[in-house]
Amino acid sequence: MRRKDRTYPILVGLFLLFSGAVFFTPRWFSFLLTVAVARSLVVLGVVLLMRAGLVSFGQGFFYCIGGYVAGFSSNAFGVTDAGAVVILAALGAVVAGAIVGLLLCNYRDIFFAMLTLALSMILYSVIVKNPALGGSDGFNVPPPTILGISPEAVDPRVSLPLFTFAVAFLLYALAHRYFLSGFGYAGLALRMNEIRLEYLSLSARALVFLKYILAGVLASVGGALIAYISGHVDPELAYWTTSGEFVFIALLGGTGHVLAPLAGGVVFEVIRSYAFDLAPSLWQMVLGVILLLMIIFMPEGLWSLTERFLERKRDEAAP
Amino acid sequence: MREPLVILLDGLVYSSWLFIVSAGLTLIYGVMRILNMAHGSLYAVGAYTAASVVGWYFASGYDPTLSYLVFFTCAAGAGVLAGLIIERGILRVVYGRDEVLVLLVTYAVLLILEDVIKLIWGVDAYFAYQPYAALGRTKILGIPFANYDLLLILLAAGTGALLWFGLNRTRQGKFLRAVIHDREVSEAMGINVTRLYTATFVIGSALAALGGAVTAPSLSVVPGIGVEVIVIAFAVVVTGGLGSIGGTLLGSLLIGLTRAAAVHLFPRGEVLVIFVIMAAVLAVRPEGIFARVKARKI
Amino acid sequence: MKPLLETRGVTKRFGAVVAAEKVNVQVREGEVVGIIGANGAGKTTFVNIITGYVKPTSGRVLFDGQDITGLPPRKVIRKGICRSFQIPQLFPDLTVEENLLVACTLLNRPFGKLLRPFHDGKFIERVEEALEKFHIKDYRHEPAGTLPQGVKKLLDIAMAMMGKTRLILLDEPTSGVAIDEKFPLMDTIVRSVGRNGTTTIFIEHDMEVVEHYAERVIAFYDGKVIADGETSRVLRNEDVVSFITGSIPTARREPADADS
Amino acid sequence: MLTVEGLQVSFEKTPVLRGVSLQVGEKEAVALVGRNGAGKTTLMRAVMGLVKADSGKVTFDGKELTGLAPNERPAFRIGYMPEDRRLIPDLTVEENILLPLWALKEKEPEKKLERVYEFLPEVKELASRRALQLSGGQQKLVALARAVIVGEKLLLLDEPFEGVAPGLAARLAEILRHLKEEGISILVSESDYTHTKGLTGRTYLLERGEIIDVRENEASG
Amino acid sequence: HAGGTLKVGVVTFLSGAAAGPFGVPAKNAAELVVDALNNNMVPEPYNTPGIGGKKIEMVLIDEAGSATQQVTEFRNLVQKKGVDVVIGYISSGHCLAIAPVAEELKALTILFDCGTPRIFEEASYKYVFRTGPTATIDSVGAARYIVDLKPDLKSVSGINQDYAWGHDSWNDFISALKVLKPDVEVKNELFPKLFKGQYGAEISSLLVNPADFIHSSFWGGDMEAFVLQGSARGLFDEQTAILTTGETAMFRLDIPEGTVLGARGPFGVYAPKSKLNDWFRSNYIEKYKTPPTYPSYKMAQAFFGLKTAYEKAMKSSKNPTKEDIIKAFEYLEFVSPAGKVKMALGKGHQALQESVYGQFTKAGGKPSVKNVKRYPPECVSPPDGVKSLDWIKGGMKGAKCD
Ligand SMILES: Nc1ncnc2c1ncn2[C@@H]1O[C@H](COP(=O)(O)OP(=O)(O)OP(=O)(O)O)[C@@H](O)[C@H]1O
Ligand SMILES: Nc1ncnc2c1ncn2[C@@H]1O[C@H](COP(=O)(O)OP(=O)(O)OP(=O)(O)O)[C@@H](O)[C@H]1O
Ligand SMILES: [Mg+2]
Ligand SMILES: [Mg+2]
Repeated sequence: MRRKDRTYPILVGLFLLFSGAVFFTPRWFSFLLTVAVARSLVVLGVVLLMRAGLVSFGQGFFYCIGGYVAGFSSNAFGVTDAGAVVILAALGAVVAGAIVGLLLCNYRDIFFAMLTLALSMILYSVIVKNPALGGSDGFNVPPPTILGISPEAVDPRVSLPLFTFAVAFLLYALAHRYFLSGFGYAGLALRMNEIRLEYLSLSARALVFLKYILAGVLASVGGALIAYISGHVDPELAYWTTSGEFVFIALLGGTGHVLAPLAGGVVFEVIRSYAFDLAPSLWQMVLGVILLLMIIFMPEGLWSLTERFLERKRDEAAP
Repeated sequence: MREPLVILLDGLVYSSWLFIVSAGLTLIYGVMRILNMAHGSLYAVGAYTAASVVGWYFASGYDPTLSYLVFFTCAAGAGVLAGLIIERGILRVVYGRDEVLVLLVTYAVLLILEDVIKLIWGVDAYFAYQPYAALGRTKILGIPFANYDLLLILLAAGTGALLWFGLNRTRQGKFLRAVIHDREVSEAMGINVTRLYTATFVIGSALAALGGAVTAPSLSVVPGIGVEVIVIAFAVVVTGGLGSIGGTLLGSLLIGLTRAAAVHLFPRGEVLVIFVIMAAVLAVRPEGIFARVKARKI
Repeated sequence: MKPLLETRGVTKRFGAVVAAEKVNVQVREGEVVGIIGANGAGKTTFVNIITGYVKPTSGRVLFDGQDITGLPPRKVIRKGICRSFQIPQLFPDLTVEENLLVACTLLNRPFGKLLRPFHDGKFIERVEEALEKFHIKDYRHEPAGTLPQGVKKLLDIAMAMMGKTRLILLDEPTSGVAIDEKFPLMDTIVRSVGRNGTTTIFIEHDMEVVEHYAERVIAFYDGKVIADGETSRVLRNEDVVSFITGSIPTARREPADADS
Repeated sequence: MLTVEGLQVSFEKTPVLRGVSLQVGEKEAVALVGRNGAGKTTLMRAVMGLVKADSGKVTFDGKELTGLAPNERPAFRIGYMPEDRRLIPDLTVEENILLPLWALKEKEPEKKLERVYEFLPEVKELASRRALQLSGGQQKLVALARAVIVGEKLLLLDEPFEGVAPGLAARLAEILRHLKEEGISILVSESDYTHTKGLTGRTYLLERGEIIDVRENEASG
Repeated sequence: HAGGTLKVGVVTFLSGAAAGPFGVPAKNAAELVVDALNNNMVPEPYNTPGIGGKKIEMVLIDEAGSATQQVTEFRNLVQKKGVDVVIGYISSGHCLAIAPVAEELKALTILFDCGTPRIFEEASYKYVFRTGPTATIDSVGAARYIVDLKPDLKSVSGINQDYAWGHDSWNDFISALKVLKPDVEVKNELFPKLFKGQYGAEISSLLVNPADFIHSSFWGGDMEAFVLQGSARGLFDEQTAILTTGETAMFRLDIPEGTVLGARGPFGVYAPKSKLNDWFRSNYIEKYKTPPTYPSYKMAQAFFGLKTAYEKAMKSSKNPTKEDIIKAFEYLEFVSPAGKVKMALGKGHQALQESVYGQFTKAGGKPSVKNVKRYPPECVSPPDGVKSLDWIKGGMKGAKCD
C-alpha cells in the first residue's frame, strides 16, 4: 500500500514554521537556519542525481556560478533584485549545464564523480587566476532588493530569510512533484539497470543530461541565495571540499524523500556550529565521530528515522 | 636543447612521487571498491612518523646511512597499524553497504585522523631534511638534481613492479581478482575474504604512509599536507583506470610530465593541467586508460 | 510477401570467436519461430544484433523493409521490437509492481510527457493485468532483486511485453521456470501476442516446448544456421540431433506428467 | 554424509525455510524439486553458509558446519555450483576452475584439472578464454567444472541443467551418475525431473519452505 | 576586577596549514597577553589591570572553513555569545567577507593579521579596524631593500603561491622594483598551486634561467619546503632569495646564509628594543619554548591597541559606548612590542608601521639577522586615500624615506 502523500501540506507548514522562526528565535539561529535552507537546495540537487545513481562531487561548479551571477549582477550590471537574480542564476546553470552536460552524460559511477569534480576545480582555478573575477579573495555582495523592496524599507535580516524560504520551499515542492513523475522513477531505474532502461526505449544519456541540468539549477539558485546571505563570494564555493560537504549532507539526510536534504542540512549546520563552539580545535573529530555513528546506526540517513517512526505508528494502528 | 631533458627529469621525479602516493589508493579501490578518502591522512601519518623518527635518529647520532631503512620501516609500520585499526575497527562494520556510504565512512575517518594527528604531533612543522641533503646532488646537463629525488624514481619503479607482479602473477593476486568481482562466490570457493580485505587495506595504507615517508625529507611536515594529496591521487588513479596498477603508472607519468612541462613552458596553466589531462583522457577513454573489463550482462 | 524481419549475411566476430557467420534469416509476419542451438552457438548474439545491442561486423538487418542495422536498442524498440533476456534484466530495488509500472510508463509515454505523475491509473490497470497473466501477483510488493530465479524470468518477460509490439524476441523464456509453469507461461505469451498477430521468435533448450509452440525452427551451431524449416523436420535433422539435441524427440511429455 | 535438521531461514522476518530436514547419504544422489520460490536456492546457500540460519543444524561427515564461515567449507571437499553461474569475469576459464584448489593450497591441482577435462571436453576447449565473454550455457558448464574439481565428497548443484542444450544436458546427467558411482554424494536442485530421473535415488519435494514429500526413485542405480 | 568583564572573540586558524605558522603562534600570544593583562603583569605603559579595569574573557574560534562559515561563526560570536569585540582573521578573503557583516551587526572588530589593502581602499567601515600594516609595505620594502643591497642588480625571478596573496605580493613587488630599477629583467614568474609542496620542476626552472634575486611570498610549509628543496639542489648558491615571511622559520630551518628575510613589519627579530618587547619576548619563550614570530606580535599589538583605545575612551566617560571607543581608536597612536603604531590610513582605521628587512646569518653560531634596514611608514606606503597599486605604479610619489 502506498502511504497517503502529505508532502505538500508539510512543506507549507514548514515554510510557516521557518518564517515564524525569523521573528521568534534569536538572530544567530534564524541566520543559521537560512544558511542551512539555502545550502540544502544544493543538496537537493545532489540527492536528485544520487537517486539516479550519480554522485556529483562537483556541485560546487554550479554553486559557484550562482554565487558569482549574484555578485556580478549587482556589482557590475546593476541588477540588484534577488528575484531577478535567482532567475538569472537558474538560467546560467541551464546554459553551463547544457554545455558540460553533453560531455558528462557519457559517464557513470566514479568517473562521473571525478569529472564533475574536475570541472569545478577548473572553474576554481580560473577564478583564482583571474583578478577581474576577484581572485582567490573574492568580493562582497551588497544586500539586494527583494521583489522590489529595498533593504532600507524592510530589514534584510527579515526579508532575506523569508525570501530564501519562499524560493526554497517552492523548489522543494517542484522537486517532490518531479520525484513522483515518470522522470523521477526513470532515474531510479537508471541507477539499477541501464540495459533494461535502454530496452524500454529511454536514452540513459538524455536522462543524465536532464538530471544534471536540474541539479545544477538547484545548486546555482542555492549559490545565489548564499551570496546574498553571507554577503560575499569567493572561489572556495567551487572548491572540491565544498562539493564534498554537499554529498556528505545528502547522505546524512538520506535520499528517500525531498525533505531529507532539508533535515540533513539543518542538522549538519547545527552540529557543526556546536562542534566549533565546544571544541574549537577538535571540531573535525567531533564531526567525524558523529558522522561515523550516524552511518553505522542510520545507514539510510536521518530520513530513515521518520520512516521508522511511521512504520511503528502503522504497526500500532494495525490490530 | 637541454630544457626538454630537464623537463623529462623533473617530470619523472614528480611522476614517481605521484605513483607512490596513488598506488595504495588504486589497490584499495580496485579490490575493495572503497575510494579511501582517508588515504591522504595515512600519507600524513607516514610523513609525521618519518619526520619524528628522523629527528630522533639524527639527534641520537646513529649512523646516517641506516636512517633510510629505519624511517621507512617505522613509517610503513605506522601505516600498517593505522590501516589495521581502521579496517578492523571501522570498515568491517560497513562492508557490503552502498559504495557511496563507505566513501563517507572514509571521509569521517579522514576528519578524525586529521585531529588525531594534531593531538599527537601538534600543529608545528616537523623537519626531516637530513636524509634528503645527506645524499648530495648530481649535476645533469648543468642543473643540479638531488640524488634523493633520483632514487625516488627507482623506488617507484620497484614498487610498481612488485605490485604488478603480486596482482598478476601470484595466486593471491588471482584471489584478489575473484574477490573484487564476487565476494560471495569467492567465499564459497574457499577464499578467506576477510583476511584478504584486511591485507589489502593494510598494504594500501602502508603504501600511503610510505608515500608520506619518502616525501617527508623534502617537506615541512605540517597539518593539512594529507588533504592536498587526495585530489591529485584521485585524478591520477581515475586517469589511469581505476584499480589498475599499470594504469596508475601511466596516469602518473602523463600527469607528472605534463605538469613539469607546464611549469617550464606555461607556468600559469600549471594548476589546470591535471584536470584538463584527466578530462581529456576520459573524453577519449571514458573509463580511464586501462579500463576494467566489464562482465557480460546479457 | 515481404518478410517482417530479414538478416542479410550477418557476421559477428569477437576476436577469434565467430559468434555469427553469414546468417541469413527471413521471418514472416505472424510466424512463431523457435531457435535452438548448442551452448555458445550464437543464439543470444543473434538477438543482440537484431536489437542493436551488438553491432554486426558485417551484414544488414532489415525490419519491415527498413534498415535497422546498428541502431541503438532504444530506437529499435520504438519500431515495435521487444525482447526478453536470458539473464533477467530487472530493477532490483524496485518492487515487482514498480518494475512493471516503469516498463509500462516508459514504453507507452513519449519522453516529453514523462513529467506527468508516475502513478497513472491507465497504466496501473495494465500492470494489474500483467501481474495476473504471469502469475506473479503474490510477489507484487517484493523487491525484484530477491525474487526466485523463475519469478525473475517471468517478470522479465512481462516487462518486455508491456509495449506495443510487432516482433517479440524471447531468450530462453522458460529456463529456470518450474516445470509445471513452462507450458502455461508459453501459452500466456503466445496467446497474448497471438491476439494481434505479433511475430514471435524464441530461443529454447527444452525441445518439448519447441515442438509444442514453434511453427518453424532455426538451428544454430557454431555461429551458423545449420537447419531452418518446419519444426518436426528440423528436429529430425541429422546434424541437429548430433550437435544439439542428442536424440530424436519421442513421445510428447504432458505437463501433468511431472506429478504422476 | 550431509544431514540437515530443522533448518529455519527467514529474510526480514518472512520465513523462507521452515524447519527443513533432509539427508544425503554416501554415494547417493538426491534431488530437490520445487516450484519457483520454494526455497531450493536458499537451502543450498544455507548449507554453504551464505545465508544465516535462524535455527537448525547442518552436519557433514559427522562434523557440524553450522557455525563455520563459508570459506571453511570447501576444505570438507564440498563443491558448490550457484544457480546464477557467477564466474570471475577477468580470469580465464582454467583459472576459474582452479580457484578453489588454490584456495585449499592443493599440491597438484593440474592432475585434478585433467580429470575434469576428461569428463567435460567442452570446457577444455574454452580453457584459455576469459570467463566474461562466455555464453550463458558455457558459463554454466564452467561453474559445474569448478564445483566438481573440489567436490570430491559432496556436490551441491543448483539447477545445473537450466539453459544447457539438451544433448549436453543428457551427457551431464551421465557424468553425474558416474561421479556418484565413484562415491560422491550429490544434492541437485531442479524444477524439472527430466534430467535427474535416472540419476537420483531420492527426491525431496519442497514447497513454500517445507518438505512436503519424499520419494524414493526406483530408477536409481 | 571591579569593572566587570570584557568578552573578546578571538578567531585564528587552529587547524589546517595556516595553524602552525600563524594561527597557533597568534593564539599563544593572545593567551599570554590576556593572562598577563588580567593579572596586571605587563610592564609600562600597560601596567594597569585588564582593559579599562575589566577582566578580559576570551572566546576562541577556529578560522578554518569557507567564508560563509566564517560569517556564520562571526554572527554566533556576536549574537549568541555576546562578545564585545572580535579580534581575528588571518585570511584576506575572510577579512573582506567579515568587514561588511561587522558593520551590519555594529560589532567592533579588529583585524589583526590579514594583509590585503583592499579592505579600506575599496570601502570604508566604522566598526572595523586593522592594527597590523597592509601587505603593501612588505613588497615595497623588499624592492627597496634589494636595490640597496645590490645597486647593480640586473634580474629577478618570482615564485609565489597561486592565489590572491601570491599574485598581489608579486605584482606589488615587481611594480615597485620597476619604479626603482626600470630595466630589471624578470627571468621567471612562477605561481605553483597553494600547498603544492613539491617544487622540483620550479627549482629546475629557476636554475635554468638564473637571476640575481628570487622573490617569494610563500608562507608556512610551502616556504619551508621550498627552502629545503632549493638548498638541497644548490638553488641559493648563486641566487639570493627574498622571503617576505621568512622570519617565521628562521629558528627552525637551516636557511641559506644571506637570504633576505621579512617579517611583514617590525616584528619578531626586527622588533625594536624596548621594555615591552623584552617582556613579551622572554615571557613567550618561557611559556612556549620558542621565540614569538610575527603573528604573535601582531596579535599582541591588536590587544594593546584595543586597550589603549578603550582606556582613552574612558577618559570622557566612565563606561564608554562602542561609539566612544571607535572615536578614541581612529587615528590612535599606541605602542606595542613592535614599537610605535599609528592608525593613519583608511580614515584612521588602518595601522601604519615601518618595513624592515635583513639577511639571515649564522655567523655567531646562532640564527640572527645582519644588514638590517628600516624603512619608515611613509617610505613604503601610500598616503591616506590613495590605492596601493596606483601609488606604486604611479612612481611611489611622495614617499619619504629618510
Ligand atoms: N535475500 C533475500 N531477501 C529477501 N527474500 C529472499 C532473499 N532471497 C530469497 N528470498 C525469498 O525466498 C524465497 C525462496 O527463494 P529461492 O531463491 O530459495 O527459491 P527457489 O526455490 O530457488 O526458486 P527458483 O526455482 O525460482 O530458483 C522467495 O520467496 C524469495 O523471494
Ligand atoms: N561480448 C562478447 N565478447 C566476446 N565473445 C562473446 C561476446 N558475446 C558472445 N561471445 C561469444 O560468442 C559465442 C556465442 O555466444 P552466445 O551468447 O550468442 O551463445 P548462445 O547461443 O546464446 O549460448 P547459450 O545457449 O549458452 O546462451 C560464444 O562463444 C561466446 O563466448
Ligand atoms: Mg544465450
Ligand atoms: Mg533457485
